[in-house]
Amino acid sequence: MPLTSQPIDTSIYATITAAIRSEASRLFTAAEVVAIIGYAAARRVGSAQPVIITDAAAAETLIFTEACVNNLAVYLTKAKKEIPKKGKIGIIVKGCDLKALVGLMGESQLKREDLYLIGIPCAGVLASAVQPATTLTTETIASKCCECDVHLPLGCDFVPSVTLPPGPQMESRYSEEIARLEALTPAERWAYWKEQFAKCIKCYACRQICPFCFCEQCLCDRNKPQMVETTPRPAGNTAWHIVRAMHLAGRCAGCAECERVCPMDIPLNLLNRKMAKELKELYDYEAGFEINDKGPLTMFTEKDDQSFIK
Amino acid sequence: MHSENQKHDFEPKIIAFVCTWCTYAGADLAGTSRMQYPSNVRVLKFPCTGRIDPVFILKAFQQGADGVLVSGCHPGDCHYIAGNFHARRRFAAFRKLLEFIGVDLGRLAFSWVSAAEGGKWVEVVTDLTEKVRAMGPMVEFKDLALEEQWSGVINTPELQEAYDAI
Amino acid sequence: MSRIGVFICHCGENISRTVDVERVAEEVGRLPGVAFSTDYKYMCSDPGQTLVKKAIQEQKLSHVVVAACSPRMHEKTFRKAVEAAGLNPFLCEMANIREHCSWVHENREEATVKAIDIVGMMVERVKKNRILPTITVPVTKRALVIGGGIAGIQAALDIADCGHEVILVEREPSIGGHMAQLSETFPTLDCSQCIMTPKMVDVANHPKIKLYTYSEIELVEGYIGNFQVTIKKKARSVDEDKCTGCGVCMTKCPQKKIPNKFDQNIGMRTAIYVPFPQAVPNTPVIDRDNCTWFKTGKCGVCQKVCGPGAIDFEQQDTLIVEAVGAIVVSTGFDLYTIAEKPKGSPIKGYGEFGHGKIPDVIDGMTFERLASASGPTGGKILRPSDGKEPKQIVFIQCVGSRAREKGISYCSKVCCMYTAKHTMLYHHKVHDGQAYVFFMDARTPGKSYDEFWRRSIEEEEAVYIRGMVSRLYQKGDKIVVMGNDISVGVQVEIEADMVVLATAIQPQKGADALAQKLGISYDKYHFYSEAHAKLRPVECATAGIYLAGACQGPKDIPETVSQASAAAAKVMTLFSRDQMEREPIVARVREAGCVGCFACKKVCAYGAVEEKEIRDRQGNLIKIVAYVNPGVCAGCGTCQATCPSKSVELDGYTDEQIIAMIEAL
Amino acid sequence: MQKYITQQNLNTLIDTLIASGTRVVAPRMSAGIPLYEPLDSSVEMVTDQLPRRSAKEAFFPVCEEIMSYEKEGQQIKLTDIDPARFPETVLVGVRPCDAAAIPVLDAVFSWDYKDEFFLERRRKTTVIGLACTTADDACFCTAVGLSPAETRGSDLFLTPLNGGGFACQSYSEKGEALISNNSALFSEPNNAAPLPLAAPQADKIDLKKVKSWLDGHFEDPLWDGIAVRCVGCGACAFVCPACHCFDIVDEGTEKAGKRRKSWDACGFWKFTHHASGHNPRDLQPKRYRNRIMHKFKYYDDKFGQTLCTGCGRCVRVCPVGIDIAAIVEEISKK
Repeated sequence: MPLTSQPIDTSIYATITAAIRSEASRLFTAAEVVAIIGYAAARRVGSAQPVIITDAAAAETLIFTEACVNNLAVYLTKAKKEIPKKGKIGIIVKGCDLKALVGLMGESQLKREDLYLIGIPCAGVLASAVQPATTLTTETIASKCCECDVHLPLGCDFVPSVTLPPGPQMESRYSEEIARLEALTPAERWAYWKEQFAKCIKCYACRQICPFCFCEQCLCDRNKPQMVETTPRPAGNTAWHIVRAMHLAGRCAGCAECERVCPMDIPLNLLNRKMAKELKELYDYEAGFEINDKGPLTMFTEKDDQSFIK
Repeated sequence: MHSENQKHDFEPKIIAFVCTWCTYAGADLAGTSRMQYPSNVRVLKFPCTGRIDPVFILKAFQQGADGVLVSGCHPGDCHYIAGNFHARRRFAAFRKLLEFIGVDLGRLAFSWVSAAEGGKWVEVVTDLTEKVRAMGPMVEFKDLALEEQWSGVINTPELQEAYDAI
Repeated sequence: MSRIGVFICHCGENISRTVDVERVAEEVGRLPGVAFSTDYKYMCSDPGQTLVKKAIQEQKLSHVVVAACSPRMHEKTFRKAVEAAGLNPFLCEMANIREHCSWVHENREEATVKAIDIVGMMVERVKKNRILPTITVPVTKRALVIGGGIAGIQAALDIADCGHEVILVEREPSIGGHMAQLSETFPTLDCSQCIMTPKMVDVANHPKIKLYTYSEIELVEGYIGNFQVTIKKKARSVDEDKCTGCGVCMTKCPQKKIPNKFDQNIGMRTAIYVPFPQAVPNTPVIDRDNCTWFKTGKCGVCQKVCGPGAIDFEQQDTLIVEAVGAIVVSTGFDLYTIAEKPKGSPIKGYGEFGHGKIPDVIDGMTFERLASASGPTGGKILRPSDGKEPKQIVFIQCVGSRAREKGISYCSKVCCMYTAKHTMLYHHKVHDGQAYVFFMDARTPGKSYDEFWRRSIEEEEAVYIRGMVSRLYQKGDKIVVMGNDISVGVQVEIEADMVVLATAIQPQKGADALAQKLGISYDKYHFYSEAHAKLRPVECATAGIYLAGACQGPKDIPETVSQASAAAAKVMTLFSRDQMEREPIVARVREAGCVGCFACKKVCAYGAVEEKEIRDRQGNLIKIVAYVNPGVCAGCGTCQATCPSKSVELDGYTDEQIIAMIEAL
Repeated sequence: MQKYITQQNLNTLIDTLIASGTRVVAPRMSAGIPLYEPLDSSVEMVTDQLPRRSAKEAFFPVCEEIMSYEKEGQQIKLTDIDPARFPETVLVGVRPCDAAAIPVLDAVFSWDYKDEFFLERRRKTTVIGLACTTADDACFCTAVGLSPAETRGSDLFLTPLNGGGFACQSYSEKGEALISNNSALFSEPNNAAPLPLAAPQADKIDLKKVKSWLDGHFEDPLWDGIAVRCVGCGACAFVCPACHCFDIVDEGTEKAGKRRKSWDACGFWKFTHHASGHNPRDLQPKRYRNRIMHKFKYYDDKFGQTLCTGCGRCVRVCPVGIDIAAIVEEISKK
């Protein structure tokens, strides 16, 4: 049952903005970093966009607001060749973003010592569909924030010292929706996803924004052999989303960027959350702040569940 | 044992992905022992279940399979030490995903069949064939393959009917 | 377009009885790319093979599909035939229409339809087959043997006798291992030293064996046929070239009260020492922890008395790099140190049976030293506490072993036999003494083993009590041993003078660290894992590394020696050619697509995946990608299924081939 | 021809057309979002929200089959698509920014090569535009010289009136035919005032000035500055009413398959990836530059038109907040 909309206190974001500006300025002055990946205000009222700044003067453009939805970890992956990786790079991370960075370190894509992590104590950010100039409430908040357990990122180099105000109680949107779908018959679930995937236009925003889709050549772009139909028809769309979810299983850190950026509002993170739930149940695996050498699908134990195997 | 003479309205297409060392050899043994089983199954041989990509299962359904079987060596028997252990995790996860998408897991079977288990091979294949036969054709992926974006539709039967009416 | 030839075999009537082979040939002949299709009564026969070869040449075939029996039966036959006709053998595939079709289906129509599908699948597959050249890997014909016990000695001698150089590395100052410590050996009661020392001397004198004692493996790089091994030669403080082994240094050394590990610490040695008189090499080593010179900077007696001037206090550890093609690991075992729990040990039960507290509770190896003619007591069975001869002696078997709840569930395999031997040795030496044995089961499967065990009871009067000891305590100069004889269901209490524990066999300490250097796997007890428990018991999963002796699991001497010779035979097989050839079913990395996430490396059970730097012409690092060493890859393909971008591909089972087969259906 | 039509009669018109076998495409809710889709009934039509995708797909489908093949033995049989089979369509409730893009697309699809797939659909489609009454701060039709009442591209244009119903103006023979064929549903225009139209906040930009700057700045730090954040997806191009790049792929098996044409986007790394492995637009800023250049320079060079109608969709969907209106404004001030 959705609760009545309640405001979420984001007053600390002003303090955080001031703190990251002065830290950024200090970092450039002390030549500790060559660039900082953060957020800056954009044209539309209340909006924010990712920026990459390279000098102290630009530190004043950095902000943190409820519109700072992006997971900036994507800019550190191999997919982003434009960003030269010479010297230490500072990056602003929310707890959910940090999980992705940690995952990338486990997959040899990043090294901790090459980064300066500026952690954000985060009360939540806006969902994708809303206009940027919206106040953060239990209704307008991103679904991932409703079930967030990492409001405070751990192991960062710098975290603004603010106290997170206690937040209102929130619904567990993903868990509830997954439970609802699980309770349906296979045919009903198929009908649900068929309608959702039919909207897909293969713009690949979900892939491009995902920190873990760092492959230089996506399996789904290949044509020798064509593992997955590339055209945006229902068949190819369904195959693409199944493959995407499978490739992220055990890797996805839950930043929900795929779902946020989908211009067709396909609830993609539901698939990721479902897989996370299964891997938690099967192998007690959860994405976290610890760098793991192996993920749940690149390791095994002899005693793994095989109740499904005859 | 299955009688080949029975006639059915629907003959399911079953695709089996098997490892060469255990299950393929087990199926060979079923042959040398002249055991009988439904002819619906088509076998694809892999060096190891570890080589079997979930995409192959997806592709098999897209190509019209009504049932898919994945079978390899029993735990501890893997010719390649641990390929089947990796496969076990991979497919434990993948079947959950397919189930969530709306695929009836009755159509997707997994088994360990050793080179000595010709009888088990027959049992596994017969069971899956009969089960899928009872479920009827896997229409979901086949229907999907025929669907077009509305804008790409040339003329639907309904439109054709309307034209004819004019 | 491909020109595929399809050859349908009747297999006498085995196939044609249920499959309409003519119809299969006809329908398959219409598949895109098929240029020729025919059927024949026995395709594997000489005329059948000739038919295939002729067709390849006359029809200019590009690929061949033989529809017949299982590829497990005749794939090699037809690939050879195809190769003889000038095609790459990997452009030939078999369609199994016998075991998987004609033999398992009675209905002719169904079987024929299925056969057409099976052949059609293989036609699509073969179109995507690539020419695969046989992989050759150069082989350095030198072997490394790690561990100089009986296993290492046997393996080294066998390989060296075959004419190949062997590097034998031993951690202790002398080779010989545990076998050199034993008094007599079951089931023949040969004197261990009598049969062991000649072999040790053979090693020392063998022109093909290079011996590094007091040395350890520092680093192992490379792969089968091409390993580079860095050996750390610890400073001996004695110049091996100058030392004549006269032993004057040892007689003059003022530090004489150092417990000798070789004698299980019941005998004493000097600070400059050889572990035992028959040591190979017979070059002493200075125990720097106990040497007065190294502790205080004073003394130097040995240096003064050494005629050849071999004593070198300044000697440093040195690193030596050796290139070898194969490695035999024979690091042996250690006994479960029940007296004291090693740090971090997951095993429970330490401190039981008063071991370590009651001086006359000893382990089996200590008993061996007491019984040994060259031991600290000169072969007399005397109690460590007061040097008296024990008149009542209790042996307790399965101490540690087979105790799942305490952490060791395996059987140590040799204890039943050596305890029987101990009762005999005891009876031979203490005629009026009585030996009791507490045991769970007597496990004596081995040639003449059960007879030996029975002799200990029937002729040597040992009393076997089936049951475990429940309590043991010191009472005056006696040790009271209480237990339950479960065969008669009565409580037993023995006032013993001495107790001998048959403690469990464990791998050497540091076995895990060595395994990590070698890239081989081990079980939860740190015993090394063989590639296949039944069919490849002496090979590691990592190609080019072989196992011998108790490092792989508890073993007695005959079994150890057999395995050592088997490992040597494997090494010699590898060394029989200058180049190692292998089937080219291996994984290859498409470097352009690889992003270096190393998921492949994480799932590779063989350690075949390495990291490779890609640099531009200026030498700048562009990226680090995976590289699959074709000499090491076993061809399972787990890496490919795991690779998100499919940038690693298993030749012979590529995605293209598999997708083509699925699409053919 | 100017007429008046009530909301009820508009619905009747739609239902009559559907009943007669004409495909009526209008904004409707589809799995939670508004999209231009064929209606089953007039009640499905929603006009208060801008559809997530533009109306271009009525002429330029997301994905369409252009040919099929079958192989048997050594023979290959090819079957072409006959554009004559495309259905008669009426597009209803098209936003002025979407409708205005249609004639812009006409230019490229009827240039040296006449794209019959596009042109035949164009011939068979009547476009009924609808004046726009709501705008958000992503809308910028006014900046590119259009307006919420822009009639360009519409065969018939509806303006919602105070008190209900629509003023209805035809701009083509197709529009007039639609009125005359259903004349009972239309009445003479009345004097009711139109509802207040949307008022996007964007000021008119001097597009000539933008073009002249682009003419001289193929290489410019601006590209790196704005496009370094671009992640290279195709969302902007796919929701754009004017972007028209497509890919052609063969899909199927060895035995049979189809050749399909589907939307493509210059933001994709693969878009200019050569078979040799070389990619002239190897980095994202080069790809983003192409997007701006194509819209405000190349298309102008070639056809004298701007490839942007200010619908603001790309601004709304961009995963990283790239704002084409802000960029063009910045260029215009240089």
